[in-house]
Amino acid sequence: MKKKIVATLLTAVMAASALAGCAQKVDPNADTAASKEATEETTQDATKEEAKTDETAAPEEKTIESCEIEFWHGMSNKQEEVLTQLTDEFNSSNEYGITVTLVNQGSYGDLSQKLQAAAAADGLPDMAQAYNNWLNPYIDKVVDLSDFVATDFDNYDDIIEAYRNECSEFGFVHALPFNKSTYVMFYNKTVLDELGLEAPKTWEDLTTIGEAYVEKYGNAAWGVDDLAGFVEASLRQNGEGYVDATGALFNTDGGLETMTYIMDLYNNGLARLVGEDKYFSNVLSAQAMLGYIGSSTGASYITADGWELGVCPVPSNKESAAYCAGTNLVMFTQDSNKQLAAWEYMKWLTSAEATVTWAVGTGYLPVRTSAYESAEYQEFMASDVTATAAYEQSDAFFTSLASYDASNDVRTAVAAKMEELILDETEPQDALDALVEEINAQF
Amino acid sequence: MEKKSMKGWLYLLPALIIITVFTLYPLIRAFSMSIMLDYDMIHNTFTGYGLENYQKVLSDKSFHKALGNTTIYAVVVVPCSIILSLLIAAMINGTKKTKGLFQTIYFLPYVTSVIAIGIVWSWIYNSRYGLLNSIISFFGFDPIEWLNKPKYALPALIIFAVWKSMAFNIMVFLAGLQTIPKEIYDAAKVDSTPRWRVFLRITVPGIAPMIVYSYIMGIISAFKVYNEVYSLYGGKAGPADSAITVVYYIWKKFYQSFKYGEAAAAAVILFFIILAFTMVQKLVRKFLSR
Amino acid sequence: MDIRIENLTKAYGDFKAVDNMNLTVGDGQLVGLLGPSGCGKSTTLFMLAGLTEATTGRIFFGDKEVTKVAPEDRGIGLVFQNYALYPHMTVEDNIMFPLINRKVRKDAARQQAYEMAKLVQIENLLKRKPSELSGGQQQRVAIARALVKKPEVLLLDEPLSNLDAKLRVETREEIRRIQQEVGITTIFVTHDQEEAMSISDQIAVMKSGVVQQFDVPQSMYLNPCNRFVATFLGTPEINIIDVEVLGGTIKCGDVVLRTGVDVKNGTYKAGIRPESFTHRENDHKYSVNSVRMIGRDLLLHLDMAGRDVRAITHSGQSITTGDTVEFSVRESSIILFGSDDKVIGKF
Amino acid sequence: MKSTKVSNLVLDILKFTILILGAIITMMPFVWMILSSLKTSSEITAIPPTFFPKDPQWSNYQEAWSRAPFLRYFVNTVIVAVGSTFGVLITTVLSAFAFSRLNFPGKKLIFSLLMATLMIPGEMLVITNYITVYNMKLEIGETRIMGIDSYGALIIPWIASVFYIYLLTQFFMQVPDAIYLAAKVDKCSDWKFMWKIMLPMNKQAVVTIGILNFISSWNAFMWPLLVTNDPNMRVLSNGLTQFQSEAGSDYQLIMAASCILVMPIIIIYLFLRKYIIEGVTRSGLKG
Repeated sequence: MKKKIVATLLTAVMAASALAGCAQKVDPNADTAASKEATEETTQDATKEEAKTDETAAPEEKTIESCEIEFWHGMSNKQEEVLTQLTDEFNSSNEYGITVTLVNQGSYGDLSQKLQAAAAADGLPDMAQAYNNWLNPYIDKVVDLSDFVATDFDNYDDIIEAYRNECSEFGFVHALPFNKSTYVMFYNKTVLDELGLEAPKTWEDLTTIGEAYVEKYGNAAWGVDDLAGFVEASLRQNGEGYVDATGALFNTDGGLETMTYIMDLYNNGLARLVGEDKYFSNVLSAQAMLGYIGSSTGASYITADGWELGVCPVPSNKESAAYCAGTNLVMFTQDSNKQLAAWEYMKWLTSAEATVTWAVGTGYLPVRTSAYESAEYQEFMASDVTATAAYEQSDAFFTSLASYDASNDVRTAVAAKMEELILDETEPQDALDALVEEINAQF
Repeated sequence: MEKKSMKGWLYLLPALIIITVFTLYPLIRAFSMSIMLDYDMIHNTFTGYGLENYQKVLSDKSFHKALGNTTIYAVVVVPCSIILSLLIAAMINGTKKTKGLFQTIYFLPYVTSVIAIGIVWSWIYNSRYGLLNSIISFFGFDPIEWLNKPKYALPALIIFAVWKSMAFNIMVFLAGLQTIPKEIYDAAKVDSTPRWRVFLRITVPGIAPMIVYSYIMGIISAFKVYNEVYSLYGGKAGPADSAITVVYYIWKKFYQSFKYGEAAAAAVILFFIILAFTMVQKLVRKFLSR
Repeated sequence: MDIRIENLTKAYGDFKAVDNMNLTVGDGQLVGLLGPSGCGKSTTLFMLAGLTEATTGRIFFGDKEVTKVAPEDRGIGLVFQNYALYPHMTVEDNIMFPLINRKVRKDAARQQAYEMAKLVQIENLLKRKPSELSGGQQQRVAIARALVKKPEVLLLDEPLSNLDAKLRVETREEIRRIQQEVGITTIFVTHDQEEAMSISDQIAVMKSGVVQQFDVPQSMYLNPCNRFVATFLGTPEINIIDVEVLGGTIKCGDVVLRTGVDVKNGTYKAGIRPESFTHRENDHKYSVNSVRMIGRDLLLHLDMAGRDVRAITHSGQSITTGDTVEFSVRESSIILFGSDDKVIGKF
Repeated sequence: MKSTKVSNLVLDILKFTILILGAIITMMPFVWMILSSLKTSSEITAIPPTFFPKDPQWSNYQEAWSRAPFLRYFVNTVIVAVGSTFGVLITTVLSAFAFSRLNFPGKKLIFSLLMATLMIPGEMLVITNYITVYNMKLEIGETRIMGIDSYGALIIPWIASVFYIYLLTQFFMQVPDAIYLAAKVDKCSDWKFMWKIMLPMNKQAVVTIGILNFISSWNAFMWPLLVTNDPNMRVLSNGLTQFQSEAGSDYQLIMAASCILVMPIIIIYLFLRKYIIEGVTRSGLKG
């Protein structure tokens, strides 16, 4: 009976693949061009022409029929409250009768999986919140906003430069920045004062302060929430490149210097992995460490009772580089009228007024430099150390390149590899070689 | 049995329709995806047929690690869980007044939210104040960093998984134990059978079909382990991906690297491994029953 | 090994399944516990087996008190109503199982099992599974399993109830033969009075937990101690009629049944066995309501003062419905019951 | 005679200690869940976390309940759980009866094929099923039966499970053939035999499957989130995402919400529990 089962299953596989094969349309140009990049170019030009024709057709005075825009997002509790408030304000105030419906798709993981499923089923929403490395497989379904930005956006240069770069990574403006955060150094100011030391500004400070703390308290001083981001930031702080479509760029002396700095922090017991404690915010709240580099949005999860929380920019070296994170607003709808309506909403969300309300309400960062300088935000910064620290390093913002295919893999591979190297207490040179090899293996 | 008739198919029809549409069709698509090169699920395009996906997956060392972890996991968790569940189910079935109470308690893990289980077990495993280490140090061993050190990742996962999978097995065995007529236990008593022999020669053979069921279902779900890793390590695959499992590997290939063909190939390889393990059981049973 | 039961009671709350029972079974005797369902006979058996705990009272096997002893230590063999064979074991394994538990070596156990199988004539079924056997065969396996460990006492719980009529007669003879051959003290529970009377040395008739009478079948049939025992034994059933005693004559309606009886005047219940009617000239004429052929006898339904009465006569005669027959009642075969249903005397 | 008495006592004591010890370890997460639902967030994330809350925060429940339309979620979850359980029971009983009792060509083949479908991880199939459901729009009047945001999409894919068919087949096979043949003899149709004899005889197995399926569809998280956009169609477990964000989670609220989620299951379970333990009514047949 057993042999019969295996036989039947094998025949099922062969029959099915033949059946499924012809059922799907074999994409002719995918065959001939053979390379993935090629397909991407051809589809992009197509969407660009399409957008242009809309532009010229619609006269200067825009007429948008009232319509409903579906916006998929992954915001929850406090952030969802503020987003709903801004959206209601838009729905009531816009003169075209546009109503934006917010659809909460759970965590970022769930949102990315759902976008992928919707893309496969040709059922993408009108608009969504997305990281760049989610978009690689269906970038051809993203609406090109270059013309919208060129003709119908007040002062695009007011947007923080790092965000502008991130939003045009795919060769055209594919998004507008939305919930941006940066990695800052949270530390126990009381303990630092007791040690009679200042907040760390350079790599050396980290080492000296760390040694003083370890000597006095015994457990490791520093920690990092996102290892991959920390490695990229440290390389940039040492004037080195990180990774691009060709592979790892830091197999250089500068790269070795950076790896030595990082590995020494861990091998000498100055820094530790989060391991079983899951979030450093818990460890810092329990005063079991001196400080850690984490996302500015994590500030609300630190409870500083009995000590004062200090926040400062990420310590730098030759240059300063602050790792940014956060998603952008992306448009999918192919209906020209809805595109205009969605654009109105995107403009509203990135307007100076809305971005300040958003930043003050959620702890994310304003997307415009003018917003930083606005009176309301300056007053907010006076009372919020995290915002101040983020602002101080805003000129050094950078985001990790995500437009090459293996970007998602590199991000998780580097994090896992670094953990392994740290747990094995590897020597810097071996660590560098292993990391470079691991990154290149992802291509 | 009366002559062969088509009536059986009529009874199967409702289930068959649903299973064909929502399980068989996707399964066939997965099989076909596995031999399509550069398959892009979003645009439903591919560049030809071949076995490159299988070669890539079979040569990928993290797949080897995943397969190694998963096989050790399945080979250890399933038997342990069955033996422990059998003992506890038999004990519960033996009690009179407190049977309902114990049956309810041992069923609780099945209804507790996965998040709560994950948090509590990461507390049990904590190297400094965890319950497990306090027991270990009570017996004079030095504490183990269960969740931090890669080499303890798999043992920690296995202990957690045995605990989690017992609730279902106990329930199935308790249901099975009720099918054994009470007189048989009286007859055994009259034949002055020692309790361990009652367990081995009457209780166990009495619910042999349930044990086989739990074994096969255990193997299938053990090889598809993913949620346990997710809830114990909070989304990560253990320290430095040391507790990566095949389904975790498939999930990453599918939803992170967008390499659908390779994910499908890994799934097909897993399929044949599970098939082999479940068929081994039939050979063992034939051997035992001779 | 004789069995002594002393004021044994089993109560579930205030319902007494067995009520203050006293019984002694001689060594090597086969005693039938007879009674309608729910009379406590099985409960008594299970108390003897130790599977049910007695509420009060004591049980002795020989001179050893076993009331509180666990079943496995009482040296008893028990055959269940539906045999309770181990379904997944072959017949041989079933029979060997008690021996294995007594640490008998495998080959010796196999040999003893074979002997016992031969005794109950199922030696050709050793490799089969219980589900493949007929009711009768399973029943014998159960007996073999009970006897193989050479118990001191054999207990059978309605062993024949699941067999068809013909097999039932055969098997009860088998049980009797095996019991005699092994010479083991046996108690078996049944609700079939014919079965009990045919193979028991002594019968204990029970009703709602109380032993009505404990006697040899023959004398219990002829002189039952009360109306219940009288009606329970004998097929076709004894006639119970209302009679009036006036000046030494027993009359049922206008029919004179017996004269010259020294019994206080009054109305009584009387029991007359169908076979007590004999043909005698110019005695009272009874008209025949119906006739039924049962094997070697004829069952007549007669009209006695308006009441239907059963009589048995040999089947040679040609009697049809509507005829009249002259019958009289044999000497000392009218059983008079007092108001408390106890037997006053036989006339 | 004395020895067995003593060893039995020791065995009993050993048995109860193991059972009680096991019970404590098994209950721990459940007890911790309930206790944590009354803690403050700092108590939960403290290192080492406190076991008993200093002063119970009943407000957690109130805040958790207010964070999402849990009443609407509750109604949806009941509809989905009851719907899918009802569907599963019907398809499972029919299929298990076919596999255990009826003789038809290709029986072994189709059973092996169904078993094979279990051997592919669900993560591989979910996107294909999403596409299938997405393209299955079916509206009668203005209520949507199938397609995204419909009860059909939430229930129908789950009303057949090879997992339960295989389990119930095992139970149906326990019923001796003699009973089936006896019923056949007095001209009882397969259909009547299944409902009148097979089902009542395996009542507690069917109830066990009903409870298991009810619980798994009650706790389903991924599929309901995938096939619904409209918040009015979401289920209880989707409500939990309200308390998580990428930087951290309000564990005390998650625990409170989880307790709200689990209470109905516990109540239904306690109500049906006696069916599971109650012995199977053995027919008069022997062997």
